Amino acid sequence: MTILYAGILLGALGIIFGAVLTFASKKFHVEVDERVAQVRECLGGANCGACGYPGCDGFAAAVVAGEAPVNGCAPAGEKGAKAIGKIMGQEAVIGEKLVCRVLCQGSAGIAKDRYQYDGYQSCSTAAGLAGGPKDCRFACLGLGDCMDKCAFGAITMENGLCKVDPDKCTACGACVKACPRNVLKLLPVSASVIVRCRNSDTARVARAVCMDACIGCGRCKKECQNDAITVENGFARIDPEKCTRCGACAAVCPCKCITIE
Amino acid sequence: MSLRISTAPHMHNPLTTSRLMQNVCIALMPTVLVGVYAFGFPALMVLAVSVASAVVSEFLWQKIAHQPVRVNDFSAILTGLILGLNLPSTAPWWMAMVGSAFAIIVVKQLFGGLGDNFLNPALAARAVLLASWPVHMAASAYVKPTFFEAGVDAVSAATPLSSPGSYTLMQRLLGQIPGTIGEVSKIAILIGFLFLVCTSTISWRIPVVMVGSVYVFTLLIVGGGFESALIATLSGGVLFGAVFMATDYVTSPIRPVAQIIYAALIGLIIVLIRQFGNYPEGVTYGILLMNIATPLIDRFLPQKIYGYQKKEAKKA
Amino acid sequence: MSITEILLFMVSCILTNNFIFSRFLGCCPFLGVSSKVETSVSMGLAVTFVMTIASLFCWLIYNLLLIPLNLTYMSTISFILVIAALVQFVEMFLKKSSPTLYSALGIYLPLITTNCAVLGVATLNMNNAYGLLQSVLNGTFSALGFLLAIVLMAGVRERLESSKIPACMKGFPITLVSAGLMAVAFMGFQGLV
Amino acid sequence: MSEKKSLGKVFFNGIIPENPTFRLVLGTCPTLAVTSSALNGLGMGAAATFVLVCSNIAISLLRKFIPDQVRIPAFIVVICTFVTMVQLLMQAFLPSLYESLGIFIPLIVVNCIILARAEAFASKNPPLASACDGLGMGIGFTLALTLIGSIRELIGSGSIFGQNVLGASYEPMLLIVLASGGFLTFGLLLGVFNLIVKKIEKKNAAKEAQAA
Amino acid sequence: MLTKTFKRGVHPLHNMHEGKSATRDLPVREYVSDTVVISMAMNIGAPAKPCVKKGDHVDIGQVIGEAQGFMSVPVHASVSGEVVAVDSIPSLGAGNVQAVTIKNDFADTWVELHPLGNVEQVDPKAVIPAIQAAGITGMGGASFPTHVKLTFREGATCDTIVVNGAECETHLTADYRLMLEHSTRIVDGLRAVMRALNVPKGIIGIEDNKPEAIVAMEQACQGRAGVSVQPLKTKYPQGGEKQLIEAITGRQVPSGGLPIAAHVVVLNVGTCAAIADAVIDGKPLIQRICTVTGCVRKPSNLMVRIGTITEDIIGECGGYSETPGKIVFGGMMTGIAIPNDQMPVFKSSNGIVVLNEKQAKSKDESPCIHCGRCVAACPIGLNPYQIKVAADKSDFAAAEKLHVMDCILCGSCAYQCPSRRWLTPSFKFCKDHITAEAKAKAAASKPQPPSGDAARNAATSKDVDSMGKQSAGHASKQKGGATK
Repeated sequence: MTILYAGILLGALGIIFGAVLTFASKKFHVEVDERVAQVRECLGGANCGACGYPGCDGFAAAVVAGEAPVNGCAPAGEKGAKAIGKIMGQEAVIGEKLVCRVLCQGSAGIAKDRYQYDGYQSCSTAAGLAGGPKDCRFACLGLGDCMDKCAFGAITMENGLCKVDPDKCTACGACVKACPRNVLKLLPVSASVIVRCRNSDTARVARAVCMDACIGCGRCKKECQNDAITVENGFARIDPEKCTRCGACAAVCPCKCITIE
Repeated sequence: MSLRISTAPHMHNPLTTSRLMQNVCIALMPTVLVGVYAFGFPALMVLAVSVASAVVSEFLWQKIAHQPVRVNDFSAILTGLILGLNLPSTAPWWMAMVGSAFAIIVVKQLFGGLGDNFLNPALAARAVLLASWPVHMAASAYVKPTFFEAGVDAVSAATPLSSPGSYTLMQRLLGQIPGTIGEVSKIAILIGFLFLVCTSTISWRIPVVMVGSVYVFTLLIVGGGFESALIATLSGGVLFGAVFMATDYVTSPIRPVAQIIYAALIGLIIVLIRQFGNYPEGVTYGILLMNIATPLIDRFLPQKIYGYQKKEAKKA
Repeated sequence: MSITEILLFMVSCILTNNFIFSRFLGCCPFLGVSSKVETSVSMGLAVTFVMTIASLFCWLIYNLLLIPLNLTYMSTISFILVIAALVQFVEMFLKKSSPTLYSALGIYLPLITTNCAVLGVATLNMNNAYGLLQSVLNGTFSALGFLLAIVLMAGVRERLESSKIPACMKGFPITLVSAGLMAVAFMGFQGLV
Repeated sequence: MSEKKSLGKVFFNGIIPENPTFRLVLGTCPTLAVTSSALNGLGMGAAATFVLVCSNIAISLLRKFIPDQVRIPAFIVVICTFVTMVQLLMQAFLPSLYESLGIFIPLIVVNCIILARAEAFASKNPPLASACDGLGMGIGFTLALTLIGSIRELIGSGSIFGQNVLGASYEPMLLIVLASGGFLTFGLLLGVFNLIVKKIEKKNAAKEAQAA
Repeated sequence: MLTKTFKRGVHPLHNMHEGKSATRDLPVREYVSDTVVISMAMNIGAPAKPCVKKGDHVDIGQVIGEAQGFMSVPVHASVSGEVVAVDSIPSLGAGNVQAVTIKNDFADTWVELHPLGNVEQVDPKAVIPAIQAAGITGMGGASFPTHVKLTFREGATCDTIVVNGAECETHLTADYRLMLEHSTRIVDGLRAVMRALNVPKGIIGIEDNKPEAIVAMEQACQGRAGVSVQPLKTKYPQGGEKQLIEAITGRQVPSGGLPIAAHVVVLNVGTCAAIADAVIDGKPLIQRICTVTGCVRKPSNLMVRIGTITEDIIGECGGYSETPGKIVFGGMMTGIAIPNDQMPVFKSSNGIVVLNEKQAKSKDESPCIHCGRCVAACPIGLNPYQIKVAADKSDFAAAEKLHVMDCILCGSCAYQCPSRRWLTPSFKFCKDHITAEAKAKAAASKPQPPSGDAARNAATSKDVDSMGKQSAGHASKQKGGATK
């Protein structure tokens, strides 16, 4: 007989609470951004709080508001992150994937030092002290402002020069803003042939300050069949669309400042 | 002429971090000497093992984690010394070694090395040892100081805390009472305190307010005359904790007002634990608990910044 | 229950056998949500709010319904149903009545339904056969213990943000070790009652 | 979203790649509380596995009939029935284990792993796959709990599954068996686990780099 | 007269470091070199444009660089002679600046001057234009154009003028010697400004480690209306604008505001003396007192012409006594190190300190141990150790929330830090980036913002060079010349 009581009890509880809840949901109805519900759908749904947000609804609201990363929910795994990405409209970047390139080769041995710098390790601080520790006004100072700013750990400093890891780089542009010398530039991934110097001083001054400086001699410009190279204010520039990556220019450059990634 | 360029300011106060740590080590010397003199060779062995184990674990950790080895800034030596002074002289050598290794590796290096830990390494290690091997660490393991008188077997006697009447005030000050190596002689601790305050290594606030609050709360909660309150305050590890452990920069609050709140609450917790808890000595837990609360105190203390009050200045 | 008994019971619930550090109830949100002090305070208050009401309702259901029909083995399922319904109702009520309170407190409510602490306290009340007042007090005081623990943890974790923690220890491992060290410190309160 | 994965893969997934305790860090309450001895860990793991497998099967069977808005309460009810079953079985046949696990048996209901797997997997896949997933997750959870339990028991009381291993001279470190020891051991183990996983990934990446 | 002071701060001058003793008692010597290189960008604001060519002959005081707008001052020749070159030289900050090099013919012929006569009868309206015409900028080290400081927005009232005689920097004794030898000049300059702005009260603050200066200035103030001397406790940074106002008037400049918001204007004693020269004799600012000390054989206080090369000045002081490791323009706390000794003296160079190799070497940073000495030292009441953590992560939003913009870069915290952490330079790094971002945002919002998508595409693919990178300049905030 007690089975009967158990069934009745559960049924009664279910019905009573069901009634109260439906009545309450009608009376207390509040409209909500439907994208939150969609994102909520792809999450693990366990309200485990592992993402650091108060439960899945909290995380969904944060994602829609743009505060939380799309892949913040571990239980949802890879599939969840892609689905949320689709809902949030962060499609793959239209057009070609951009990546950050370093337009300088002035590492410790190559670019000459103006003075020994042992102050605060920041490029913009050093750039503000008597023109920076390197003789060349355009050289990368190698003190890691870009590295500190990169949230994806794509940039490392090697021998006083920054090095960008193309796979980790998400082309967010934070490093470009952080660099006081404009050494970094966002270029399409395919543009693998790059002139790695931007010294606009005259040839004599440029050679004096850096062994691999571009002196704007134009030999690469003559060598290039599909006219992809222009020499403006002292240094050569390659137009990514026209360049066919043949590498002829790199072979002929006297100062070795055109590299192929 | 290749000149060197650096950022302002170009001159510094001669005090450096390793100098500070050395000052505290020097301030500990009187306590160490009295402790070794009072408890004989076993105390020296405990201190040596604990310091050695601290230095070796820091060296190994920094080697394995490819960090610059900074053992010469005396912080590992200091942690080893303080932990050693916190152990009774009868403590087995392996316990001192495990304690120091735990203090340096788990409490300090795991959180990022010097300056990043949120608990005082020596104290956390003492609490862990007390919980792990109560028989070695509890008051029963304290022996009467033999002062190198041969033949007197190390009988475990009633501690000053458990039977207040059995020792005169003078005996307590000079350190002829059972206890851990470091907390016995109050005079030596006071000498260390004066040295630290004169070399402005620590501020007087935390020790004075902490001892004061223990005295006051003993009067309020425990009652029983000024005399017995003074004896209760002087006995056990209150003085040693106040001068050397509660004032650890990394784990104590920064602003003076916060330091006063911090020290007062430590005193309260010590008296609560002594009176109601089942541990005879509350100093370790008082300081540890307030170390945990320090980030909150520092964070919620209002900061008076130039140019933000005195609204009337604009109108006048 | 005289006042001193209540006080002693409070100290025992909050300090001596703190819900997190000695009973291990409610660790998932404790580890997950304690990164900022503000969110932790809101979380703690939400848990206090729900645990008090849940203890009340669960005691009522247990003593007035389950015992007379000697269906005591149905306790877990009925407690869960009560808690789930209660949380849903409170969430809707809060969302409607005061959006500010909801934005601070409400988003934690769904998280509480799957929180071991709430069901834990209800079951403990049942196991220890507390009276109505005692079980409600147990609910409130245990939740205050949870609040104290999570706020202290948030303070520590904010402090650790500026620490150079090794890569493999970042996130959960260092939080667990910190909680362990805090539990060691909380052991000082043993026997306080 | 449940593209066809071989059952073996689903099963293995729960043990290492998505081990609930070490990788997803779910269900921390029982992991910390119950692992003071290897036996308790094993017992708790087994109970949780049983509930997980049964509830996964039941939920995936019912997944068509449960309306979407009410799915969480429905899952909870299903899980709760199995938990109560386990509770009664344990009370009857293994009273000592029941005593030592205490309050944590009913708390399996709110254990995040079970609800997470139910929500993320069982409600979207056929019963057989869900069963494998449940089993995989359960065994992963049990292995993790037993590992932590044995380590804590070894250091904390010098024995494993009750047999004294470290001899009489070893003075056990009581802290490890206490509450704070649980946090410390689990945290340190999680750290070591991350270190090992990172080393493996670095080795694979290095291998791929050479291969590419 | 009891001494007043501001809250917190630091006392860097315990006798071991007392750099001032070397040159305190040496009277000022005149020194004129044979060539001067006068930079066009010696002050905050737009640099002047050279208006002389190679080969022109110039007299002392002749304008060689016209001001460019209100925030700029003309530049005058400090010696008579022939212009040898007009080219660009590396500046103390980033990039290069235009400079005029003049070969001195030692004829010392003055250009025709037009003085305004006695300060008590001078026409108030004529004072500020005379100050601008004389090219006077702040002599205390910030070199802010004085005429801009003295013209207020309407509705802003000023009831006190504070004169900074504190000279709290280490090693410098220029202002001290000026107060001893030209005390009446300083009071004349102060009176001229008080008449021009019709302000009733002028207070000269002097630190009590210069008792003779206090006596000299008090005698100079005898019988002058509304002028008095206020002794101050010797503490660094007493000479900071905000600290002087707090010490003397007890008011605080509201955050982000100028001293005028606290109804006070602060001038340096050197600036007052220059104002007196401009008003009484009509002479422009062509020379200043500069303390040369450290590893030189004969440390001395020199009255040097603007633009004199450091190498000549050190030669005049007997050359180096040891191989120099670092040469600093200004004192030890806020001085700027220079790359070589070809750097000319500016209007703001109140001292040249030569350090040997050992003093120049700086220890590397060790982790912060939360000792709180930097918090106790900060005169503004900030938390330097927290801001440094944000700065190291280049997290400027967090740094701004910690009030880094209120930092006056005085260096007290970095001086006190036992772990030798780079506190002050990291705050300058934050402040420069925050002002740069604010300026970029202001510039971006002013022209009609391009439509949504275009803006996003423009931001990524646009050639970054033309964004006109505003590099973190030293005091002179002019455009970074580096990029095309």
